[in-house]
Amino acid sequence: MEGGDAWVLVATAMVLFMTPGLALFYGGMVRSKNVLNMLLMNLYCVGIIPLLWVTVGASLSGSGSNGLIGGFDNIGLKDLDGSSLLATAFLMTFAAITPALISGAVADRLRFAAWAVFVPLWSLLVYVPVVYWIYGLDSETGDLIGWLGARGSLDFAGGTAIHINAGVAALAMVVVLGKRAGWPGEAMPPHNLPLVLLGTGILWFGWFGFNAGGTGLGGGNAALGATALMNTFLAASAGMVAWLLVERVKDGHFTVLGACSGVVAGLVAITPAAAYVGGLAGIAFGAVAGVCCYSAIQLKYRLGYDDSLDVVGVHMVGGIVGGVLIGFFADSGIIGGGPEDEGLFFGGGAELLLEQVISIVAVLAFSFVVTFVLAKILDATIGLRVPAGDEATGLDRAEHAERAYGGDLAGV
Amino acid sequence: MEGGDAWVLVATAMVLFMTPGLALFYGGMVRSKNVLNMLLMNLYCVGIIPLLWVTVGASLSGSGSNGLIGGFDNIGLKDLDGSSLLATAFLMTFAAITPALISGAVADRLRFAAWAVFVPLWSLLVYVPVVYWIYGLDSETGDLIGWLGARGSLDFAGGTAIHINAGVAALAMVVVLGKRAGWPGEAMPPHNLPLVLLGTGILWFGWFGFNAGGTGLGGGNAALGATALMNTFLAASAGMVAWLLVERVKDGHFTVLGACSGVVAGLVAITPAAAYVGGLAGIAFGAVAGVCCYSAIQLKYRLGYDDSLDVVGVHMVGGIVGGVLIGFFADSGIIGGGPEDEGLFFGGGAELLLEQVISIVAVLAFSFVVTFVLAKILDATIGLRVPAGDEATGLDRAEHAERAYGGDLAGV
Amino acid sequence: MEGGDAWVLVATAMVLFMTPGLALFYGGMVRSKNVLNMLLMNLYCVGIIPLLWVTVGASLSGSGSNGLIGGFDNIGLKDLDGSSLLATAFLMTFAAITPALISGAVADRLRFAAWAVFVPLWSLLVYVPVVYWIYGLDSETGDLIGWLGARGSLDFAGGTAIHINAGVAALAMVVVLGKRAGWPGEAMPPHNLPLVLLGTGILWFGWFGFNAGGTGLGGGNAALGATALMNTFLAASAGMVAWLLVERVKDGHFTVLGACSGVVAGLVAITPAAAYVGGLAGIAFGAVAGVCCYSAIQLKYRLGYDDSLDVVGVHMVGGIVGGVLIGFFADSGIIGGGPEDEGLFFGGGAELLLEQVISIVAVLAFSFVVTFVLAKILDATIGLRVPAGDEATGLDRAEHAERAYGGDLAGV
Amino acid sequence: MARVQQVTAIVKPHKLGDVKAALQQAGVQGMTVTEVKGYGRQGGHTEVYRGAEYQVDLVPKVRIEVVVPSGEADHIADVIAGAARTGTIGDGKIWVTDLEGVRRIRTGERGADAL
Amino acid sequence: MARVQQVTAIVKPHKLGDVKAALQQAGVQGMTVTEVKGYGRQGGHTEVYRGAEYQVDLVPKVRIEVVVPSGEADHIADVIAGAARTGTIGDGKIWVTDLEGVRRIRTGERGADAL
Amino acid sequence: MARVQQVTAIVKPHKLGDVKAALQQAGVQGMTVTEVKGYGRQGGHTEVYRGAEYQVDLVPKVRIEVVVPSGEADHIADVIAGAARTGTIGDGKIWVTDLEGVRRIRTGERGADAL
Ligand SMILES: Nc1ncnc2c1ncn2[C@@H]1O[C@H](COP(=O)(O)OP(=O)(O)O)[C@@H](O)[C@H]1O
Ligand SMILES: Nc1ncnc2c1ncn2[C@@H]1O[C@H](COP(=O)(O)OP(=O)(O)O)[C@@H](O)[C@H]1O
Ligand SMILES: Nc1ncnc2c1ncn2[C@@H]1O[C@H](COP(=O)(O)OP(=O)(O)O)[C@@H](O)[C@H]1O
Repeated sequence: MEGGDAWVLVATAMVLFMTPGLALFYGGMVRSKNVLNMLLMNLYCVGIIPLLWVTVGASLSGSGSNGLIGGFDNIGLKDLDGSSLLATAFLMTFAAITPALISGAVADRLRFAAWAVFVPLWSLLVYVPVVYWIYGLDSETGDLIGWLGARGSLDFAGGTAIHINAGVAALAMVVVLGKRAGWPGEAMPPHNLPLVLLGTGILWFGWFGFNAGGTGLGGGNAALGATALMNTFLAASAGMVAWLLVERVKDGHFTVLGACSGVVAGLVAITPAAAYVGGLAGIAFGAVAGVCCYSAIQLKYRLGYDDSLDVVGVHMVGGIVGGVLIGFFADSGIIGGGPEDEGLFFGGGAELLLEQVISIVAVLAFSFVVTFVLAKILDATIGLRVPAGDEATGLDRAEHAERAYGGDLAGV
Repeated sequence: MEGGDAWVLVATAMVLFMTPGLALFYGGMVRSKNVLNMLLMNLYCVGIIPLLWVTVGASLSGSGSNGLIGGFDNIGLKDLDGSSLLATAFLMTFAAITPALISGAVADRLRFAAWAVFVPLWSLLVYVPVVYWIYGLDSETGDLIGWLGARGSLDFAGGTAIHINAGVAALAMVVVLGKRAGWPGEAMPPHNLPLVLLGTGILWFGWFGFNAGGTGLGGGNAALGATALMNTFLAASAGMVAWLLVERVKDGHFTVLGACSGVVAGLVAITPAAAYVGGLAGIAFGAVAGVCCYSAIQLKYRLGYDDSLDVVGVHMVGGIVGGVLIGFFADSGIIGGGPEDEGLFFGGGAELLLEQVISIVAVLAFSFVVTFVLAKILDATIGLRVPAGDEATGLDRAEHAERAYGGDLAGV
Repeated sequence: MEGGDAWVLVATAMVLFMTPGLALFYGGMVRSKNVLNMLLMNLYCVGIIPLLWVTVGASLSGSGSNGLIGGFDNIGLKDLDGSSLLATAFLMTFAAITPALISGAVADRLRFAAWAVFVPLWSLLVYVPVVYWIYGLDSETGDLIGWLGARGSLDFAGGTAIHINAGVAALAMVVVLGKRAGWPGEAMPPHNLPLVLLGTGILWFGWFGFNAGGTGLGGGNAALGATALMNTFLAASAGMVAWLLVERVKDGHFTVLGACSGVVAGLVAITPAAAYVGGLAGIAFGAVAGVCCYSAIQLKYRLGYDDSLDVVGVHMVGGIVGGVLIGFFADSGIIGGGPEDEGLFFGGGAELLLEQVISIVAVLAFSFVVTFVLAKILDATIGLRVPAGDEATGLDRAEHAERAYGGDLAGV
Repeated sequence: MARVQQVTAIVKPHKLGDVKAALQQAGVQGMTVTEVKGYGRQGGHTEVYRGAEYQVDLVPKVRIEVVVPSGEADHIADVIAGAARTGTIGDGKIWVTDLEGVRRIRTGERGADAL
Repeated sequence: MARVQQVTAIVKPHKLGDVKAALQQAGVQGMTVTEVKGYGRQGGHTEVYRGAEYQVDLVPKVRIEVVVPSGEADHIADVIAGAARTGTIGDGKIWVTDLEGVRRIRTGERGADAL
Repeated sequence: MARVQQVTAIVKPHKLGDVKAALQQAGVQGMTVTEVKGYGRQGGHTEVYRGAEYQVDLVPKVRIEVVVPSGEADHIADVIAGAARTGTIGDGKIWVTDLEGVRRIRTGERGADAL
């Protein structure tokens, strides 16, 4: 077993662990009457998506002969050698967590039955094609063939494919779903911030696998792994510090929720760039993301969409920050590449920046539109929204016949 | 350092982490007055068992010259080279978590002093021999010599040795211990389901090391690691989805506890088979386990044994499901082996299935009987059961002089 | 990628995860009105320290040309190849968690603004020099040049550099800061012991990376990794069992907090020795630490310093236990070395023991004095202590404008 | 004759904000709120854990206590009722108790002055 | 003369189920329950954290409030006492208060009709 | 005329220990304590989550109930007030209610004997 194999095995476990981590991160932020619903929305993604992934998702997003969608060569894990099987398992964790990200936006009011159907459909109709566009390989030559990847945009671990994609899909969902009863007038503070911190810790831990795990594929590249790890680490730290400073200035306090949010914002932003930038660039990604995401979140009050847990503000905006900064900070000396892989600060021209923007805009548009239509269809058929009474009662009791926390009297 | 060494080092940490994970998984399910007792029953296992393991357990379960019990060659870690030391540390985590599994059955009423004595005795009298029967090696030739392993039954990561073994021991314990006051009339709902989800996440994460970690031993086999990982992943996912579907049909709701239970059921079932089956077989293991374990749990109300947190229904039954399915799905192409290692669906005859059944029945019988006798002796000497008043007060206060959760007034 | 590289990549993630783990470990122990403050004190360390570390800390503590402080060769990550970059990331996690350890002592009453300034200053003025003294290398020859390391004292993973250092700094801080209102008369029981257990689980998991991760550097040494892992494992187990026994005898109960404390005490004690001792020595380290730390904690009531969560009793004392025991148990056969690396029980003379004591005393004295002065300065400028009213209200609301747990009425 | 009375109301938790606002509007300067559980005609709900169904009869409610000058108790009860009513079963009850007296701890003021 | 009264009982938490069942049997249609802590002859217990022993005087109890027509208060108190009694110290207290009146928020009904 | 009365006090949570000690000193044998939230002149506080500020009006308080023989209510109220007073706004209120009677569940004793 190569060192790289060991690293990918572990990284797969680490990224898998991120989905329960995300469940707790989000779960701590909702009100106590809806926490189980949030947890289940997340956990369900690592239930249903792997089944979809091994049957068709991995094949359709992997390799093909056109720029838009992959083929059926590997459906049902057909014809995969050990190393491809490992890569498939690793990527399966990414496929699982992506729709889970959306759950934070629709918190407190979405019917679980609608979510149960939405997740596999969205994965198939939005995630799979977008992944192919960016990472899809020519089944003959092994070269990038997806139309965005082939044009030259860079996205190491899924800034565009995952965070921007899920972030804008979250926006489409809440536009269709509408606001929570009482929002924004009524305060809906997090019910359990230690859970949020725990979730943040798990996410940070797992994100090292998320961003650097890919450097173990195909034998592995230790130096690249070290770079991806360091970038990820610094972006998270800088994101936290930046967010803390901004909120101290604007709101007068350092907060736990702010620190956790800054960590995630930094991690999102460095995701596309993890193996493309070097030196202290990670700090820049984190700091810019911390400031931008904090500011972006405030927009929802102005624009009036109820993105409950700020998926748009953190994941869409953080992903855009990272994707755009690549156009400035990309350094072809890190991973190897030509002048077309260099950012403005490292001798490159504006081409890379342009490709980054094209890629971002393409995913924003495609994901928003398809998600919007899908949401409308689900709303018209299954119905997206729980009855108002259930929303008041709380989704845990109404949808799941469970309670998160039972005191001494829980059984009476 | 080989990649395999790195993988086993990490896998050891991952499986170690499972015991606190199990503590939280179980701890969230009990009532708030007994949660600390549950946590300590679990944590204690990773305290006492390693001390037993390095002194005698590893040696007695490792290699010997007969089919029933190993020798004293390696007591006190004697004569172990680096790679055997690593294997010993890895297997120590398995030894520690196995008795911890039993704690779920005896929740809410067992004296901690009895548990403190039970755990090392049970490990020595039941776990160590069973492990030797299945995995014990001839100290001369290095061939399988334990009578079950030598006959040809398969158990990759401990379906029979660990889950069936602990599950049926749990049954013996609750038969001797009796029901909780108020059971089954009184509702005893989980006091903290987010803890259960967290525990599930940790267990799932760790189970990748549990089931696939062994593929790193002796240099390591990356393709086998990938297979074991993929099987484990799919079984967990399929177990979750199957359980959710069954409970939706039977009870009308998707629940968090159900999803978590399905994950564990799937993981248990794939444990013996992780490196023996391929393709999409993991899905079959998980789905069958999800359905069977859900159904098996309902038996306790019919048969009247109070297995508080369903150790029998999940671990014993899930282990049996996995052990039996090997007889159908085993594919000697995965790990290498002869026709005797092939299941009915892969060209083999009924021999393997027969050996699987023999192995399962042998462990069921041996573990039940020895545990039953041990429980009776402990009951007659130390006393298994806390006084009724302590059970009503709760074991945290009565046994441990602690409280799990202190509000603002906790210190008054 | 070597197996060693994979192991260090993972170990970095594992040690990073320890800081949120520590946050929860400590956070569960404080009262519910101060938990967020505790969480943020910890999380902040993995925010600010990495920024300091990559700019100057790593360079100043890494290599130089004198015995006291390193040079500026690698500031801003300058001139680091892949493998040095990986080592820098790994060591960054140690730098981050060290000041976090101190937070437990100052719980419930320190102004966060003072902490925000204290952490980077303390890291620069105390941690960086002490690390250099022990591990600093000659930038020309690569030999140990820091004055303690060069003299021959041993500290594998930071018993002296981290635990004694942070422990005695905690003492200096609480001497300046003063007691909590109501202490020791008023009971201040832990508000959430399941969080403490969770934190313990994360710490234990991460500590395998902390103590054994270094064996992956420079290609890696699997046998040494196995030894470090086994020692760490056994010390934690023995620490737990020893603490449980002591408290059973002294206080009449086995407790969860005791078990968790024993685990951490054992882990602290084995930290300096992880790759210097063999066989069952880990058990001795853990058992002695369990007993000594339990006893040391009781001193605070006698001596009247309010070390809220026993950082002195566990980390300073546990670190001293481990450092001194090296003088007895060090076995040069494990990692290689001359007779000067042998303890009294393994054929060595008293030289090693003497060097251990010198090293410990030097760090105790230096860290206490500098921390004391720093604390006095911060007290005179920013002010260390929150107003009495804020202490009564709780720091979460007063300092952070947040609440940890919101019930149904949280938003009203 | 009592100069102060206590109005006790049991209401649905999500109406607490409205009740508080209405009381503020009505000039009430203080109140005390407790999270309670209620059993009543509203009935409870069913919970299900691993296939076992439990009937949970107690539902979350909020208990509001307001001490008011005697003359105002009825009006205050009207205010609370108005704000808490959803028209569905389980809206709750309001009752009034005579008090022997009330005082403010800080100042020692008594009777209506203590409010 | 008051037409309705409030029966307040402090009982052991694990007897709540029995009390609820007994009240249902006795035809009581509603009650309100609060988790409280009690100090009394029962005494508290000792907790120990890292060797430091604390005396905790407050033990968990449950407070039950039932508003009933005046004539029935004593009977209801009997019912509660019967169901809550274990015969051991700490079983709790029951007391009765006159109310000025009670109303149902949903309908505005008053007095015994509101119950 | 009522033979027992209930003294109800709302106090700051961190004064509970002092109040309990003072009541013990004064010979009170029992009390019941509830965690509540209070709204009053003290005002609430501001919380801020990701830049969104919320005014939280309810602050944590503790509700203490002591049933005492009628003659002692005023004295007990003095004792509580003395122990709970910090002199700052939000110290809380104390009020007294007449009871129709009280009994001890364990023994069935009634009136002052039940205390
Ligand atoms: N007799 C009673 N005594 C005390 N509280 C009661 C009584 N009846 C009802 N309640 C409280 O009022 C709440 C609402 O009562 P319920 O009968 O469900 O609806 P409604 O008041 O609309 O008829 C209950 O949940 C309970 O808390
Ligand atoms: N004077 C009192 N006022 C209010 N509550 C009381 C009083 N005395 C006891 N209680 C409540 O009754 C509970 C039981 O009282 P205790 O004296 O322990 O036992 P018992 O009622 O069996 O004599 C206490 O925990 C407390 O909640
Ligand atoms: N009219 C009232 N009815 C019931 N409780 C009240 C009333 N006024 C105040 N309280 C309670 O007393 C507490 C303290 O009151 P507040 O007005 O803040 O301070 P103070 O009593 O010092 O004037 C409040 O938080 C609330 O719990």
